[in-house]
Amino acid sequence: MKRGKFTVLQNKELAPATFRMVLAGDTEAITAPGQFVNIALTGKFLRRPISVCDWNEAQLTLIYKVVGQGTAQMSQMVPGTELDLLTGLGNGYDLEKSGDKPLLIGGGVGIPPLYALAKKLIAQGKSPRAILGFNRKEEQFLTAEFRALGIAVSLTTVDGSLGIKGFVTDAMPQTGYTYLYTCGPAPMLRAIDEKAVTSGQFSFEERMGCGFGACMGCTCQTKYGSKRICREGPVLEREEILW
Amino acid sequence: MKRGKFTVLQNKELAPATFRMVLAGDTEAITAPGQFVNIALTGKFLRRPISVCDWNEAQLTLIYKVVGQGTAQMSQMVPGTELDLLTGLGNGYDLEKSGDKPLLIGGGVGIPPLYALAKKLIAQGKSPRAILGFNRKEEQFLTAEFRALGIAVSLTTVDGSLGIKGFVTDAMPQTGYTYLYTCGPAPMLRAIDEKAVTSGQFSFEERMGCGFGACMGCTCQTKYGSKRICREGPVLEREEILW
Amino acid sequence: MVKTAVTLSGVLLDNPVIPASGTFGFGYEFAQWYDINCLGAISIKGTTREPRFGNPAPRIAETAGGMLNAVGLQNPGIDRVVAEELPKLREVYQKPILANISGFSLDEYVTCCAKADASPYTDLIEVNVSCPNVHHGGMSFGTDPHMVYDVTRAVKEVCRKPVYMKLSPNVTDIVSIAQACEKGGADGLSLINTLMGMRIDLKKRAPVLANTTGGLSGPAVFPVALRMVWQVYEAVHLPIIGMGGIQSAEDVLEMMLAGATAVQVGAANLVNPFACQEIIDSLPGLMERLGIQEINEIIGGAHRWEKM
Amino acid sequence: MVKTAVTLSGVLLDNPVIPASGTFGFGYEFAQWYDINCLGAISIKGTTREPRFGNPAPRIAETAGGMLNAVGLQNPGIDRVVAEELPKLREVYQKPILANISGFSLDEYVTCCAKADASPYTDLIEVNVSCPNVHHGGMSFGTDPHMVYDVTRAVKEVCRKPVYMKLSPNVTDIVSIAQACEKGGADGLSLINTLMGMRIDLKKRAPVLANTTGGLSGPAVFPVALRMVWQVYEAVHLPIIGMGGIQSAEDVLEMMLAGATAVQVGAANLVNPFACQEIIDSLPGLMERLGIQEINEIIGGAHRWEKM
Ligand SMILES: Cc1cc2nc3c(=O)[nH]c(=O)nc-3n(C[C@H](O)[C@H](O)[C@H](O)COP(=O)(O)OP(=O)(O)OC[C@H]3O[C@@H](n4cnc5c(N)ncnc54)[C@H](O)[C@@H]3O)c2cc1C
Ligand SMILES: Cc1cc2nc3c(=O)[nH]c(=O)nc-3n(C[C@H](O)[C@H](O)[C@H](O)COP(=O)(O)OP(=O)(O)OC[C@H]3O[C@@H](n4cnc5c(N)ncnc54)[C@H](O)[C@@H]3O)c2cc1C
Ligand SMILES: Cc1cc2nc3c(=O)[nH]c(=O)nc-3n(C[C@H](O)[C@H](O)[C@H](O)COP(=O)(O)O)c2cc1C
Ligand SMILES: Cc1cc2nc3c(=O)[nH]c(=O)nc-3n(C[C@H](O)[C@H](O)[C@H](O)COP(=O)(O)O)c2cc1C
Ligand code: FES
Ligand code: FES
Repeated sequence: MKRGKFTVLQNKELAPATFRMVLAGDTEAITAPGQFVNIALTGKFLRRPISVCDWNEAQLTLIYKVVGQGTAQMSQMVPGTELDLLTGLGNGYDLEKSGDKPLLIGGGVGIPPLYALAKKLIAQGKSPRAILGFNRKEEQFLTAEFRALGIAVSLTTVDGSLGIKGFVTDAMPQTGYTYLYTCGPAPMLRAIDEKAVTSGQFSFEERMGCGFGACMGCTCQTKYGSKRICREGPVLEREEILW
Repeated sequence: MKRGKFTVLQNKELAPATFRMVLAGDTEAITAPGQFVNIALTGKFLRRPISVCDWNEAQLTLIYKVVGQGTAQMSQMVPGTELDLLTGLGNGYDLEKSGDKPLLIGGGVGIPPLYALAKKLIAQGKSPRAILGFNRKEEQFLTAEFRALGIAVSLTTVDGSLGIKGFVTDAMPQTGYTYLYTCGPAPMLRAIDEKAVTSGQFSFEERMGCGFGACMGCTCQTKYGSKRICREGPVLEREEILW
Repeated sequence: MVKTAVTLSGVLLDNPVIPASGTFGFGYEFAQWYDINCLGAISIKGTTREPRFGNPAPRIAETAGGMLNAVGLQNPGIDRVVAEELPKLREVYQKPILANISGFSLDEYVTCCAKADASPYTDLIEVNVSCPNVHHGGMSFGTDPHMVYDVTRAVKEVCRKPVYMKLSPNVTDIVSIAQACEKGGADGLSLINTLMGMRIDLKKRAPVLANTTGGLSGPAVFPVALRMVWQVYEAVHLPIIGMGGIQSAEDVLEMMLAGATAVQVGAANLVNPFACQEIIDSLPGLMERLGIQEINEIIGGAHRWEKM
Repeated sequence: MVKTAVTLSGVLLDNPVIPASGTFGFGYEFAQWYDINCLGAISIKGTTREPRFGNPAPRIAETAGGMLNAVGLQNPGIDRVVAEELPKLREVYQKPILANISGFSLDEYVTCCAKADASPYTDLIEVNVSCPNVHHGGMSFGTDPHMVYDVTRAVKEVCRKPVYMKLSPNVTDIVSIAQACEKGGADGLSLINTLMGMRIDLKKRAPVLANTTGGLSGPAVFPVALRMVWQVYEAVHLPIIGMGGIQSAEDVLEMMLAGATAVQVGAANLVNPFACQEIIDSLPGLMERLGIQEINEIIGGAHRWEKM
């Protein structure tokens, strides 16, 4: 965990109300895909938690959706804007458990953290495949980047305007994958859990006070006691989750 | 009274912690020297009242001293910054009463509004003279501009490093002026009142809620009833003031 | 077209937005900024029997997300308000007027309310039992259920127009105070007035306000106001005018979901003279985005969710 | 060199800055951010007799200039705190520790405080009679002078270490509560805990917090906290730990001028993990600029000005 100043390099609308922000700064504290940063915004008391979509030694990429005042403020930022970030927050996904053919399932703005995960898995010689779900064709983002990784990508849209009509679960195979990594809205996670045939890791969201384990604001119950989404999470093991 | 967006054209340190800010925008509501503007600042609930030092159809000049967080924030603003101002606030000085040889006395950041006043008086064919008081030489500002108007200017400094050693009252003539216009800290105003031999107008400061007459936050007692510094003031007639 | 009209005890408002007492003068001065007939209603500056200068200066201090005021009920007295200020307001404004009344004794409340009630220009009497700035009287009426009950009953006897009791948030149990008003026959409630606060000047090492303490208002108090409206709505069957930190159409709807029938906007008018107009202008669009056709339907709406 | 040391009932603090209970965990986790031995003291997470999960999520909501929390006293119970958490803290931290204790019955307070008092690692017992999130107990102890008096007396009987009662701001008359603590034998007071507030989610038309209401803290409440410290300082002869919205060295001095001997910093730690360290670092420079040589001299300083 680190606090640092970051500079906006790029802030681009990828799909309606969905933006990619590239930031330059010290990324040393980021150790695993699925971790998040917590962003201080002028005039807002609490920071905004956003998953790391991708990073290297000097830059990190976020993809966020405008849902309220804070993300609206972010969407207006021009290159050169300085931001105060806490980085390296949360546990992130555990790559060791993936097996050979892990399945990555993301819905909407749950997709971004799976991108860095896919890259790392490939680098480790694994053959991940991905199912990415959107509401409709116009809302798609990051699909080309996923395909450019050379992996199999299935798309679903609720209205059928792109890929398979329906939810991500409608594209889930009955078998053929070794492990599951997923991130997205809570009802999606739950539906996936019902259909899943392997073990896996699920990434959760919760309203946060601090984002680094100090306030007990984000605690949830698991089979193995209470866990802080910001610290022992956001990624939980399928086996421990109390739905 | 108007609300409008203004753009910072210049923001320059004239003396330690004393800045001149030139703003472009609609100045139509400004009708008299001695009026003020009320500036909205990000993250501050109340606006900051600052006297108009000078203005034309498209620009206005403010001179302000950094005394707290709001003015510190202003001092960091770069050209191009947009500000939300209420303009044309307060009564301002009444030029009609000046007589031929009005005396203008300003102390510290009470000096700025007298500059536009001097210009207007000269334009009306009057012969104003000015006494400007500072703590020490390094803190002087606007003195060259006053001299450039071609009027007699006496300077005082508390430590004697420039002009007459002492307070503005030490430079006040016993006679020879037709009217008095003054602005500065309350103790200075009071000392001037004690030495003054003509009628005159005194400009006051008070903590303000609105700056435009709505809240009764700035009311003071006068001989003729209560007056709002932001509306019936900031300029009061010598005769009505209750010291 | 969405519908924004609401009714306060028979008084029809085009929309639920009312500038709050003490932040809008006697109204007519805002006519310089915009046509004030767009307002749901106006609550005029708090009025007492005698003219009052109020507290010495400084009366204002800034706080994070809000402000303190210790104006201390400066007003020209009820007779001049009725004879001069209200007619002056009527010249530029034809919508409902709330007369906001304060007092230092039961007797003063009764006299003032009767006079306000008799004016042809008033539509509703808002009785402030909560001003925290006045040392002898104001505060104590609003913090003791028995005294609030007494004031309510006495005032109701002399008023034909609806009487709304305006309550102080500086109490352990707002519900018991609200219930005392209901028992006393109040037609409705206004809540909240300001929270008692203070600031100290570090350079002078002295309180900023000449009066030492003042009333906190502005967005900082919004969550406290919302909670009190919520609690009172659960326990009392009277219409509520909700206020405290409202700055946007979003805040209006949040307050109404908590249980308010209408709202007042206070400190926001001081930093943005167009605040009420802007809120009213953005209300229909926000309602459409949230799928609200009829604003009346959301009053107390968040309580019904809870029960689902 | 200016002097920043203060003393709380015999407990010496290098400086008056203490992270507030519930915002600093059990302390050791902040050792990852900076050397926490720079702190004046630490107030640990509120502890109860039994382990508690706390309230369901969401527990956090944002407000203008502050936040709401409805954590609901999540903690591992006093036995584990004494056996595990305090020793773990001591490994990285050698300065004073305030044990913050909550309870749902007189008996629970007594048991917990006795255990906390017996730990070699605690220096001061801070008794929270004010948590607004727990339905049966917490709130009521802190809002009734008689109950506060009973808790104070009972706890004092089992503690050798100084006992500070932590009070709720959700009361009509904070002074009468403080006086009850004094009468009960308290060594000092901590004020304030959080103000009760709420927020509503416009899209869901439901309260944001699963618990409906929560405790408001952060800069928004600073003026209310300052006012209560001021009032209590005037009426009670006990040292006060002042808190509520402190974010800067300026706020620390303002709180001390109002009457606090030391201060706690709460919500600020959550948005800036370095908050306490930064405040402590900037305190000497600010004192020099204001001509304060000895921080002790300004405690209650703004009252003395008034009397000049
Ligand atoms: C670990 C984690 C990772 C996340 N990653 C992403 C991401 O990669 N891309 C993305 O678009 N969004 C992500 N989110 C959700 C994102 O944090 C919220 O959309 C954002 O905080 C909304 O802020 P706002 O001011 O626009 O909304 P507002 O509703 O105005 O925010 C009000 C308050 O609620 C909080 N809040 C609102 N929605 C959420 C939410 N869904 N989760 C947590 N807090 C919330 C805000 O942080 C703020 O404190 C993530 C959330 C968490 C907890
Ligand atoms: C009519 C009028 C004209 C003024 N003209 C000038 C000018 O031309 N140049 C200049 O440098 N200053 C002027 N001032 C003073 C200026 O308004 C304050 O210095 C400024 O508001 C301080 O803000 P701050 O945030 O830096 O200080 P802080 O002390 O942090 O401000 C806290 C609060 O106190 C208020 N406040 C603090 N000092 C004053 C003060 N002296 N008068 C009124 N409110 C105050 C602030 O507005 C704010 O609400 C004028 C004041 C008034 C009332
Ligand atoms: C400057 C000022 C003056 C006020 N005067 C009165 C008053 O005379 N009578 C009254 O009932 N309330 C008065 N109030 C309280 C407001 O009407 C309102 O209840 C309170 O400010 C909360 O709303 P807000 O947060 O939107 O300002 C005053 C508030 C302010 C800021
Ligand atoms: C997340 C959170 C948890 C808290 N938990 C406790 C607690 O367990 N015991 C307690 O006495 N106070 C608790 N408090 C109250 C704080 O200690 C403090 O009194 C209050 O937040 C005011 O200070 P602040 O405005 O600086 O946050 C908690 C506050 C927050 C924000
Ligand atoms: S958000 Fe504070 S502990 Fe998780
Ligand atoms: S500042 Fe509001 S009336 Fe003058």
